[in-house]
Order: sequence, then C-alpha cells, then structure tokens
Amino acid sequence: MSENIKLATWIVLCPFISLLLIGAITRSYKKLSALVAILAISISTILATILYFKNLYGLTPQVHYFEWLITDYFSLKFGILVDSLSIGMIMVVCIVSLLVHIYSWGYMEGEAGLSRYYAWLSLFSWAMLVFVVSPTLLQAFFGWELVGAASFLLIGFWYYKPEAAQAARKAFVMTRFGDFGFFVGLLILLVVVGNVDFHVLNKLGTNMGVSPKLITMTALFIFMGIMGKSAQFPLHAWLPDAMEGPTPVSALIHAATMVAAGIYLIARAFGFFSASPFAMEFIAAVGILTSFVAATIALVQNDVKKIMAYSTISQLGLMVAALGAGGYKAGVFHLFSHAFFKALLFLCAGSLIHHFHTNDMWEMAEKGGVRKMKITITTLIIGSLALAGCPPFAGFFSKDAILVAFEMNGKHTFMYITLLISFLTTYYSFRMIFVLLSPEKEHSHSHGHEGDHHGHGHDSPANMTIPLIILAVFSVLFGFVDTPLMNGYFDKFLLNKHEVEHLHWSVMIKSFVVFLAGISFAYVQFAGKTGYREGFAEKIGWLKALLVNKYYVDDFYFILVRGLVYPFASILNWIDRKVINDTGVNGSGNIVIFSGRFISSLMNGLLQRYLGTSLVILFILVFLWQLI
Amino acid sequence: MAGSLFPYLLLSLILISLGLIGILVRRNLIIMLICIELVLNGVSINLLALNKFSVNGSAMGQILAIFIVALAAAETTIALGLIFLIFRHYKEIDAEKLTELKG
Amino acid sequence: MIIYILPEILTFLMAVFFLLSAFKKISMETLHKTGMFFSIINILIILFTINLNGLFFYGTYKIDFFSQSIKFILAVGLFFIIFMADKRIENTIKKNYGEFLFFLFSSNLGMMMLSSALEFITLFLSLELSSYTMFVLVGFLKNKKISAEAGIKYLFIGAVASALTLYGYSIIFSYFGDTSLQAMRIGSMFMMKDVILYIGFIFFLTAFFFKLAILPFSFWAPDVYQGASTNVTAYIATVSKVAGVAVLLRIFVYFFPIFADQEKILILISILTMTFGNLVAVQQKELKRLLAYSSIAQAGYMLVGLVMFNKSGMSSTLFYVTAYLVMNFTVFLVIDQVEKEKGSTELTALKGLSQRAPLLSLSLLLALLSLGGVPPFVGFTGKWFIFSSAINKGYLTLVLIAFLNSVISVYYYLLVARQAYLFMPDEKEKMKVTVPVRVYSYFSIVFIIVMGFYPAPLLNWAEKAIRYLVG
Amino acid sequence: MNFPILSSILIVPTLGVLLILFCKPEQKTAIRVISVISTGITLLLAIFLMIAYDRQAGGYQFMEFIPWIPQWGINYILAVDGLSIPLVFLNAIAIFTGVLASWYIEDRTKEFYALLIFLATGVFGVFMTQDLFFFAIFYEVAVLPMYLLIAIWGSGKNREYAAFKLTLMLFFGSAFVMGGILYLYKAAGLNTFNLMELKRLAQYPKEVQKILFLLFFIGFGSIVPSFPMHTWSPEGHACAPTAVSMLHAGVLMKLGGYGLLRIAIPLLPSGLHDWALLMMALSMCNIVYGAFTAIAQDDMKFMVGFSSVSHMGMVLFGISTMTLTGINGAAFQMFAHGLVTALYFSSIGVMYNKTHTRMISELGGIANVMPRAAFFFAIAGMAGLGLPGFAPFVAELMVFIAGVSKYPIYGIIAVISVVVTAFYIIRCIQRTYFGETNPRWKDMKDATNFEVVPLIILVIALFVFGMYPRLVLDLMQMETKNIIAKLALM
Repeated sequence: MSENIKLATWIVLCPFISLLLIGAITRSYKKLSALVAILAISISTILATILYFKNLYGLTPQVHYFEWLITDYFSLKFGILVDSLSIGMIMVVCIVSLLVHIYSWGYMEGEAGLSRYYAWLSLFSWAMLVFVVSPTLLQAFFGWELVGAASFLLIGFWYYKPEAAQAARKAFVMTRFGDFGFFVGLLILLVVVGNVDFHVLNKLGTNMGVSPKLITMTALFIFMGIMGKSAQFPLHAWLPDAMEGPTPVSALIHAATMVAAGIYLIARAFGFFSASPFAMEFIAAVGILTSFVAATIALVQNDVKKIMAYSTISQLGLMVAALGAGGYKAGVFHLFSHAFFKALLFLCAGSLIHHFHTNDMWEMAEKGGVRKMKITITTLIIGSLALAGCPPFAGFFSKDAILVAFEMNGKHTFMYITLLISFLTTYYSFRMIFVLLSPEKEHSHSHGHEGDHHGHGHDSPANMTIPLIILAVFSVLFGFVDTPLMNGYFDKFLLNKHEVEHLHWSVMIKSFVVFLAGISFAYVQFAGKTGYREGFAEKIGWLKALLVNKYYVDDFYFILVRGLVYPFASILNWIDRKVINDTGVNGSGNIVIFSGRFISSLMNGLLQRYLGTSLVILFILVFLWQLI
Repeated sequence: MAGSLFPYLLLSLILISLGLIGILVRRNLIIMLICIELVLNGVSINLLALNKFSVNGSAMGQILAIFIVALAAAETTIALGLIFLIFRHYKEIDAEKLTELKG
Repeated sequence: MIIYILPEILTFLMAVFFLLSAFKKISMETLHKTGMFFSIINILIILFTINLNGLFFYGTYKIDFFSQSIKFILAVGLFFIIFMADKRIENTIKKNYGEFLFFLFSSNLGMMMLSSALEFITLFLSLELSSYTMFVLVGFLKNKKISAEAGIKYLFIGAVASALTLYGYSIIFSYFGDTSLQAMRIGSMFMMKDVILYIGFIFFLTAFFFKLAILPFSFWAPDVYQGASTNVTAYIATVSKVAGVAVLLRIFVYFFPIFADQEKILILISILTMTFGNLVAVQQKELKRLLAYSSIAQAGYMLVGLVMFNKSGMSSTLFYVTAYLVMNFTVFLVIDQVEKEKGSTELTALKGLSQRAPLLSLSLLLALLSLGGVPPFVGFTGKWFIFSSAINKGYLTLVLIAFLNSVISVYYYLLVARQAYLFMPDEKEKMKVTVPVRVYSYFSIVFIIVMGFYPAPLLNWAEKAIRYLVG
Repeated sequence: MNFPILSSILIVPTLGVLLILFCKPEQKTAIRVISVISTGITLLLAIFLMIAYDRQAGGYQFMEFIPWIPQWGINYILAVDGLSIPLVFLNAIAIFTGVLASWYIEDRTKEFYALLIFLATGVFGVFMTQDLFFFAIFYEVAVLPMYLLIAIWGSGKNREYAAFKLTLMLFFGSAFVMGGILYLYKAAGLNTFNLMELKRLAQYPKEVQKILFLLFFIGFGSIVPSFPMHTWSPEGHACAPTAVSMLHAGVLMKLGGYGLLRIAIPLLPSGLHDWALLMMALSMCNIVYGAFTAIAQDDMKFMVGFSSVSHMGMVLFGISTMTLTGINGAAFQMFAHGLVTALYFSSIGVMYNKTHTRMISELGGIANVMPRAAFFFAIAGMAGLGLPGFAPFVAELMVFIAGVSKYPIYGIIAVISVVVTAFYIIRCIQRTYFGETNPRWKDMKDATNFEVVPLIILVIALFVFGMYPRLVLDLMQMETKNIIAKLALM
C-alpha cells in the first residue's frame, strides 16, 4: 500500500473510530464526546493537509482494493482511490467539517443530545469521506446512502419539533426516490459491464461492446440520483425544509458537502457522462433551469436560512450546468470555492440566529444591533460579495470560469442566462445585507415584545467567530488559485495541464458590470429605509404569488402523495383484506363449515332415514363400480 | 333336475326386497323386526338353493342356514328387550319419535 | 390342545362367573376388583401363549402370532375399560355391575374368536356374538331415554348389515362351495372372475363396514356414542375397532387373488368416509358426538391402509389401529373424568381444564394432536406409514386428500383443546385425579411421544404379526 | 468429530423444556434461568459450529447417522453444510434474544417457555436433518406450538382468529409438502428417505418433476408467504407476543425457502425450469404488493408483517432467477431478513410492554420519552429499508443484480419496492417516535438495560454481516454452486 493510500485510509477511519467511541463509551458525557469528535476530525484534517502538500502538483490515480463480495461472474470490490480530484474534495470536506465541529461547540452548547449530535456528525463525515475516496460506483452508492441517512438523523436532530420531523422525513424520502434511479443505473451497469470501477466507466464510450443508447439510459438513471441528492429542479423541494436542522448542520451538509456529492460524482465519472451527448445536454438544461428557478424564489424569501438554501440550489444548478456543458475544471473549481463561502454565509446566519433567536431578517432588523456584531456582519458581507461574484473574491473567479466554459463550449444562451442569474444572486444577497444593516428605528414603536435587548451589543463567542474568520480568509484568497498570479496552479493540480491560461477579460468585465447593476438595484430598493420594503419581485402580484408558493412544487408533491400513493395503498389493503383474506381464505374455511352443517342437518336422528341413505349409497357404489 | 335355480333366486330376491322396503316404510318397531326376519329368511332360501344347484358335494350352505335361524332368534330377543325399554320411556314404539339424538 | 385355546376358555368361564354373581349380593367394589384381577390373568395367559402356532377344529380356527397379539390388545383394552368403570360410574350400572361385566367379557370372547376364525361360519358367529352383546351394553342405562334409543338404532342397523353380509356370502359361497377362507383363496386362483362375484363381495363387506363404522353403515356411530354411557362408548370406539381391523386383515389376505386390481371402489369408500367424518365433526358441540365422527374419519384412514393389499399397507394399518386404541382411550378417559366431575359432556365442560388438572389436559392435548396427525406424535407416524404404502401404489391424489382431511381434523381437535387451555375454569380448586388415571396419563404421554419419534418397536411387532398372518 | 455436536444442539433445548416442565409454575425466575441457560448453550454450540466448519472441504460435515427404521429406509441423519450453518446460527440468536425479550411474561410462564423452546428445537431439527421423514416431523413441530403461543399469550382482540388462521394455513401448506415427500420417495424407487442418497442416485422423469415441484412450491410457498397464501403472516405477527413473532418472522418463514433450496431444487431441477416464471410473477406481487399495503397499515406490527411479506418475496424472486447470484442472494436474504425482523419485533415489543398499544395514530413522540427504544427501532428501520452497511442491503443487491440480468423489466419494477419501503418505514418512525409526545405517554420510562441486551446483540450481528458478508456468503456459496451445477444440467 502506497503512502498516500495509508494516509487516505486513516483520514477515512478517524471519524468512524470517533463514532464508535461516542456510541460505546462516552455516550453520557456530553463534553467528552464533543472533544472526541473534534479531535478525530482535526486529525483527519491534519492528515489531509499532509496528503495535499505531499502531492502539491496533482498525482496519477492510486487505487487499492479488497474483495468485498464475490459472485459468479464478477466480484464487487471496495477500496481507496487517491487522485487530485479526491484530494481536493477531501481537503474541502475536512476543513469545512472541522470548522463546523468547532462552531457547533459554541452554537449547540446546553443542547440535550449533544453527544448524539456529535456522533451523527462523525457518522456523516465518515460516510462523506467513504464516498469521496470510492474507486467504484458501488462504493460510491454505499457512501451516498449513508450520507442520506446521516442527513436524515441530523435534520431531525430536534425530533420533538414536528416540522423538523416532517422535514427529515421529506428529505430522506425524496433523496431516496432519487437513489432509486442511481440504484437502477448501478444495477444495469453491473449486469451489462460487470465491473463498475470509475476508470472502466470513464472509458466506456470507447469500448464497442456497450451500445451508446444503453450508456445514455444508465447516465440518465444515475443523474436521477444526483437530482435527488444535489437538489436539482424536480427533487429540490426538500432542501429549503431541511433548514429545520441546526444551522451548523445546514452549513456542513446542505451547503458544502452532501449536496455537492452529486456534482463530485459527475466530475468523478465525467468520461462516462460525456460519452453520451444527449445526457450532457439534459444535465446542462436541468442545471440551468434549477439555477434560474431557485434564484427567482430566493427573491421573496424572508427567512435568512431559506435565502441561503435557495442560493445553494441555484449555485448547484450552475455547477451542474457547467459540467453538463463540458466545463470539468469550471464545475469543480466552483464546487470548491462555493463550499467555502456558502459555509461561511450559513455560519454567519447561524451566529445571527443564535444571537437574535429568530430566523426572520425583518425581525432581526427591527431588533437592531446587527451593526454591533462586528465580526459576524463583516464576514457576512465578505461571503455575500464572494457569492455575488465581486472581483477579488473567490466567487468571481469560479463563476467566471463557468462563464468561460459556457463560451468555450459554444453555449452562448447559457452564458447570458447565467449572467441574469448572477444579477439575481447579487440582488437577493444584498437585499438581505441592506435589510439587516438598515438604520435602527428610534425605538418609538418597538412593539412591546420582551424588552430584553439583552446585550444586543456584543458578538457571538470566540469559538463561533474564529471559524467565520478562517472561512472568510478562504473565500477571499481561494479565488486566485486559478489565476495567472499563481501561474494556473489549479489547472496544474487538477488536470496537470502546464500552460497558463490567459484571463478572459471580456467575460470578466461583463460579470463585473452585472454585479454592479445588481448591488445598486438592491441598494436603491432596500438601503437606508426602515420597516418592511418590497423588492421588485414582490411588487408584481402574480409573480409574488408564484414565487412565494415555490412554483407550486410542494403542493404538487402533496397532491401526489395524498391523492395517489395513499389511495392506491388503501385500495390494495382493501383487496388484501376483503378479496384475498375474507373470500379466499375464510371463504374456503366457510365452505368446509357450511357443507358440514348441511350434512349434519341431514342426520336428523330418524332410524329409517339412516337405513335408507345407507342402502342407497350401497347400491350406487355397487353400480358405480363398473364405471371406475 | 327337479327344477332350475332361477325361480328360487327370484323368490329370495323378492323376499329380501320386500323385507328391506318394510323396514324403511313401516314406523312400528315390531313390524320392522318382522321385516328383518323376512330378509333373513329370503337369504336362507337363496343360500339353500345355491347350495343345492351350483355347489355339489358340500352341505355347508344348509348348515349355515340353520345357524341363521338360531342367530335370528337371538337377535329378536335382544331387539324385543330394547323395544320394551323404549316403550317404557316413549310410551309408544314409533320409529319416527326416536329423534332425541340428532345433528 | 387345551393350552392353545386357554384364553378363550378362561374368558368364557369368567363370563359365566359374572353371570352367576348377579344372583348373589356381591358388592360392586369386590366385583370391580375381581374383574380387574381376571382381566390381568387373561393378559398373562395370552402373553404365555403368544408364540404358539396351530390349526384346530378341522382348519376353522387358527392360533398364530397374529391372532394371539390381537387377543393381547383386546385383553389390554378390556383391562383399560374395567379400570375406567370405577365406583363413580352411573348407578344403574353400579347396581347390576355383574351383568355389565358379563356382557363385557362375552363381547371380548366374541372378538377373540373373531381374530382366529378361518372359516366363514365361525367368523360370522363370533362377529354376531360380539355385536349382540354390545347392543345390550349400549342400552344398559335403563333410566336414560337416549340409551334405549341408541340401543335400538344400533341393533337395527347391525341387523340389516349382517343380513346383507349373509346375502353377499351366499353369492360367494355359490362360486366356491366350501366356507373355509383357505379354500376360497386356492379356488379363486384359476377361476374366471365376473361381476356377480364382486357385487357379492361388496355386500359381504357390509357387516365389517358396520363394525368399523365406515361410510355406508356409519350413521349409527354419532347417536350410539352419545347415547351409551362413556365407558361403553370407549369400549366400542377402541376395542371393537381393533377387532374389526383384525378380521378385515384376515379377510383381505384370503380374498387378495380375487380382488387384486379392484380396489378402486374401496378407495372411493375410504375417501367418502374420511371427508364425511371430518366435515361433520367440525360442527359438533358435544364431545362424544364429535369423537364419533372423528372415529369415522379415522376408520377412513385405516381403510386406506387395508385396501392396499400389500404387506406394508397391512402392517401400517395394524400399527395405526394400536396407536389409535391408546390415543382414543386417553381422550375417553379424560371425558369420563370430566363427566364424572361436571356431569355433562358438552364441549364447554372442558373449560379451564389446564388449570384444574394440568396432567389430564396435557395428555388430552397430546392425544388430540396425535389423532389429528400432527408430527412428533404416534398418529402422524401411523398416517405416514399408511400413506407411504398407499403412494407406493401410485395414489398421489388419495394421499393429498387424506392429508388435507387431517388438516380439517386438526381444526376441530384444536377446538376441543382450546377449551382446556384458553379459557379460565369456573371453579378454582384442583380436580382430584385418582392414581391409576394419573399412571395411565403418564403412560399415554410417553407412548404417544416415544412411539411417534421412534416407532421401530411397535412397527417391528406389527410386521412380524403380518408375516405370520400372510405366511 | 466424536462429540455429537449436532444432536447436542437438539438435545440441550429439549432437556431445557423437560426441566421447565418439571418445575412448579410459581418458580418463575427458575424457569427463566433454565431457558436462558439452555438457549445460551445452544447459541455457543452454534457459534462453535460456525467456526469449526472447515471451509475448504465444504459439503456435509459433523454427520451423525443412526439407522432408525431400516425397512422403511428411515434413518436419523444430522449433517450441516454451507447453507444450513448460517440458518442454525440465526435460529440460535433468535431463540436466545427471544427468551431474553420475553422476560415480562407473567401469566403461565412455564408453558410459555416450554412451548417457545420446543418450537425452536423443531426449527433446529429442520435445518440440520438430512432425512425426509425427520424433515417432515421437525417441519410441523416448528408450526405446532404457534397456535397456543398466539392464542394464549397474544395481544389484540381477534388473536384467536389469527392463531387459527396461521396454524391451519401452515398445516395446509405442510400437507402438500408431506404429499410431495412421499411421492419423491416412491418415484425414486430406492426405498429410502435419505436425502443424500436421493440427491446422488434419484432420477425423476420430466413430467413427474413438474407435478412434484408444484406440490413443493405450494407447500413451501405457503410458509414463505408467497402471494396468495400470505394473509396469515401480518395478522399472525400482529397478534403474537414479541418473542413468538421474533422467532416466527425471523426463522419460521425461512423454513419454506430452505426447504425449496434443500429438497425441491436439487432433486427437481427441470421442475424449477417449468415453474420459474410463475414463481417470479408471484414473488413480484409479493414484493410490490406487500410494500404498498404496508403503507396503509395503522398497526406497527401489521406494517412489519407486510414488510416481511415483501422482503420474503425477494427470496422467491432470487430463486426464480436460477442464477448463482440470485440463489446466493436469496439464501443471504433469508439470513439477513431474519436478523432485521427479530430486531424490529423486539424493539416494538420493548415499547409495547409499556404503552400497550401498537397503533401509530395513538402513539406520538415516543422518542422524547423512550430514546433508547426509538434508537433501536430507527436502526431496525434503516436496516429494513436496505441502507448499505447492514446485512439486508447486500442480499437485496445480489437479488436485484440477478433479477435485472434475468428479467430486466420485472427487476426494475421490483427495485421500486426499495423506495416504497423507505416511504412507509420513515413515515412510521416520524409519526410514532418523532414530533411532540402524546400526553398519554408522558410518564413512560425508557427501556431498562436488561431489555436492551438482546437488541444490542442483533444490531451488532446486523452490522458485522452487513460490513463483511463473506463470513456467511462464502459458506452458502459452496452449497449454491452445486445447486447451480444441477440446474445447468437441464
């Protein structure tokens, strides 16, 4: 086993060990189990950084297998795959996970099931790392499902809240519906190709044995799974509801890692997906559609975390579209950078919520004192700038890479739609900023809710603000990785392509202009005023209704389940009860009983009737004899 | 030969069938008892006739006929004893009334 | 020569002794004790003569291992019945206990001779002897209306059946001339078999069907089982069944050449009997009536074994009928104890028996399940042998029907068992169970389980008996 | 191997039953201790079996041969091979955890434990015997105590009806099995019930195989609950006491699958070919129909009953594909599903002892009051819906691979059940365990340490065999290989 593989195995195993330790020993000591979890994830992060620095300039994929299951004509293998993509993803996952672990130390203290919380976080990190390092599609599915289960447990962490329980259930069932597609695709591949290693899959287009039609079908089936997990258009409804979970969970799972798993899978099996042009078209279309829909809905949201959720869906849509259009580097680069600044935004939102005990940005604004929380608000602004794509920040470069990818691959319409989307993104993110920063009212009519403006002056405790600062630094510096400043380090690392890309100035200018338009439009509509203001979307009546109801997607699912699944189940149940059980089983029982009753009524005790029947039967038997 | 076998068989068949019909139709127990005797006699005639005509050299049929007479007597005594008992309980010896045990 | 037929002579003398005792004022207890003592002597004598072999009275009376073992079973059955008829019996029987024993012993004598008879006249006479005494036993309860009714019904159907048998035999006699079964077997080897002979044979079988309560002549069973006193019913249900099977075994051996490939009609009769017995038994609310129909169904299973005309079929039937004797007697013993306690033999009389008499209810449960053909018990093993001999001749549908019938039978046996186990008893105090009953329950539990799991001893005995029979 | 390990696996529980019968009804603790010791020893023996079986040699080991009734060709043969060891191990775990889980039984504990262990002995017998006569005996010994166990100690108002229906339908099925076995005995003409000889020497003509396989399919199908004969299973589970439904769904349903794999398929390969399509169609109904009906259930145990119907449908589906992966998957599914259902019922039982109701509508927010019971039910739920990392996922994966390769469209339809299973399980978890606590259950106390012991054993087993299934799969592979070899000959 090579050095990298050993490191990678230990990175994956650490969270698992912490899960076992917490589950078995430290269950009843909250503080101790938190420490164990944080220790484990920090060891993983350190090992990850060592792994990263050992092969700074990318490496050829190294794989190590062990036989998990032998069937007659193929064997299913588990193992560890280490290559530049997986190292990058490991780094992202470990860093964000470590910061979230530290952040939750402050955010969740005083919480009843803290050890359970950290156990599930370790389970999640372990499952995500298993998914990231998986050499085969089967192990990917293994990690994929465990990640889904961990997200169900974490969303439903406050299970006494009915909405949290409902959200957890919706998340799990919807992602599970997606996983059905993934499972079917996996099965067909296993049956047709027999071996589902990624390097085999990526070369599938070339080998003649497999018909292109089949590749398209399996690609679409697998993409169905990705739609479920990475909240693409039809199956995105669960992500906004998943905000019921604790905010660090949302930051880790529903911003940085889990939802990005789908994009990582497309990147990992990029050769396989690009083998079928139709699938790529479909993926791109779904991506861009999701991005647009999510961006529009985010315009009318008032809950801070809901805005972040919809912006995540929109950014994910962009990544999917970029990959669909063939921009492998662009998608992956945006994936990494988005992970940092979206985690930052969520954690800021978390510290705001922790402070004001309410999710609604208008209430926060009324309470005032946001300006006082120096670190939180500055990091929030940095995050929003990165999200919106302001030049020096990471978002700008990664979005620019996507725009370049669209342009290079001839998808001009997609480029313009992306520009519109980034305008909307800038608009809603700065709508939130300006609402929060709006000048405090003169407390004249602060409706007398509890006057505990308790220390609205101070900021969140240290262990919450430090991760914010770290993430802010990342959101600022990470962008330059892909620029000639660091002579195209990211290309060298990811694709080990050595010539330095020149900057596409035309695209940069366009995106900067769009950023300025967005920020000024938001400033005009929201900055400097107090009380409830309406953005341009809220003014148009029908548009507001459409967006508030989230394009009626939730209602569609409600009708689907209530109107279709439950009645179908009750019909089947009725059939089972009445047809099979009462007529079939009891029926045959009753035949026996009634025929018995009939005969016993014949036996009415009359001696002559007995003799008569006996003689008649005897004579029938004698004559019947000849016929048998 | 003094005659053929057939008339005897016919006679015994008639006797047996009359006896059986008598048992099924008549409701009085003693009449039924008489009918059983009728059937047994029919069988004896049949036995004797067959022994005479179709079996040569062995008189086992006739011995059996004598035994049948003895058995019929024993049977009748027990039957009358029981009928006597029924009369004491039911005050009449009508087969239709004996329906205490049924189902 | 006397040694060979010593059991018969002794039984006859005992019967006469009890007849004379009716005139002297002998108390019921002493009579009961002497009865028990006599039946034990009877068993010992038969055991003593078990391996003898001989042909007597000019070839009409055969003593061999088969007949002696049947006599042994009959004697053991008689002992059980007498041990059951203890002092808590109905007082009409208690008052003239001597006559009761007289009829019991004479009926047993008839059955003993039945198992050795080799010639039709002796066979028919011993059959009638045992039947007539049983008619009297059924009508013994002078004060009860239903006992008289049961007696008269039993008698009339018996009389008609024996009349038809005689008619059937007269036809068979016309073909062979000699009444001995041996002559028939040799005679039938090379003669042309025609329809009249087969019709005669069916009529000939009616008395034996009546004895075993097989369908055409089985309608008497429910009324007689319910009407007679439980002791007499036990006697009819167990011991007379053994005698019936023994005589049919004897007859089928000698009639085998005639009947080689004509067993289809008998199979139809056995299917009808099984189904009739099981279907109607499901309805019954009264214990003895339910057991009557169940005994009809069991007779159906036995007929399947008999009708196969091969050694394995016959030995499995003998095995099954012996096991049937023990199983059925256990059930009747429990019903008798409950009747003496509660006075009624309704199904609900068994309510909560498991609380009041755990041992009795356990033996009842095992006996019922064994009758239903549930595996670890002897009933299942018996059925298994019968049906595997049946399937050796290729009757798959017959075997399936039989197994489905036993599924129905499990239903009504469980209906009886659930009364004992599922419901709480009305009175709380324990039911007093005398020592002999307790000993017998232990014996029956052990017998049912051991013989079910390891049937070799009983089976080897049955096969040896059949070897002598066919031999 | 002079120490007769297999007979001791049979004798130890029987001794336990006898000892229990001899102690007085009041000595409840003595009865419980005896039953735990006897089942504990059996579990150790089963584990020893699992280890001591040398995997290279394969085939039948630990053989014990006593001629029983030579003239009928019946002899007492006990032998185990790759297919039966895991199931013996499963049964040992199920009875051990069952005995622990039924500590709360107060009324007539003596009869309860006697019948429960008697039932387990029957199941042990079925898995170990190689003689058709003893197979028949043990097969119905396993069914016999069900009536009394459900009717007396069961719960729910129509438990009598459920007990009767269950017992009679299983007897109805066993009637066909008995008929089939006897016809096997006759058609082979070797005058022996010894399964090993029959497998070596018996040659059955095609049409005989066709009829015989149908008989066995109806017989074993009624206990596997294949589609038309499945109505006893949900009702039987719902009304049975915890330990009985653990044993029943955990192990009894596997008798049918095991019977097919041990008797029907090796001896009648062409029969399987003729009836494979029918078996596939019925198992398809089982899977999809069972899953959808489970949604409409309000009683938790009914829901688990229907989920067992759906999961056992996968066993038949695996067998009907007639491929090595399929049959391997079917055998492993029997093993894995046994563990999951035992965990399901014991966790429901732990809650039921306190709340005395299983209706989802009446329960709510139990997790706040009983976090431990909720945790274990969640684990059972996750394993049940086929989450990777637990044993059932492996089995479902293999069955679906075989299914998709043999019948592509039907295979994909069968996979739908994975989503539907997730739907009703998560819905049940959410509505019973999450959400605010129903005021009625405010003062419930959580599961005691003692009640949790069996649950932990089952979770560990599920996890170990989920992460590394080759512990059991390699064992089963040997046996299924020569089944496939027989099938290939056709």
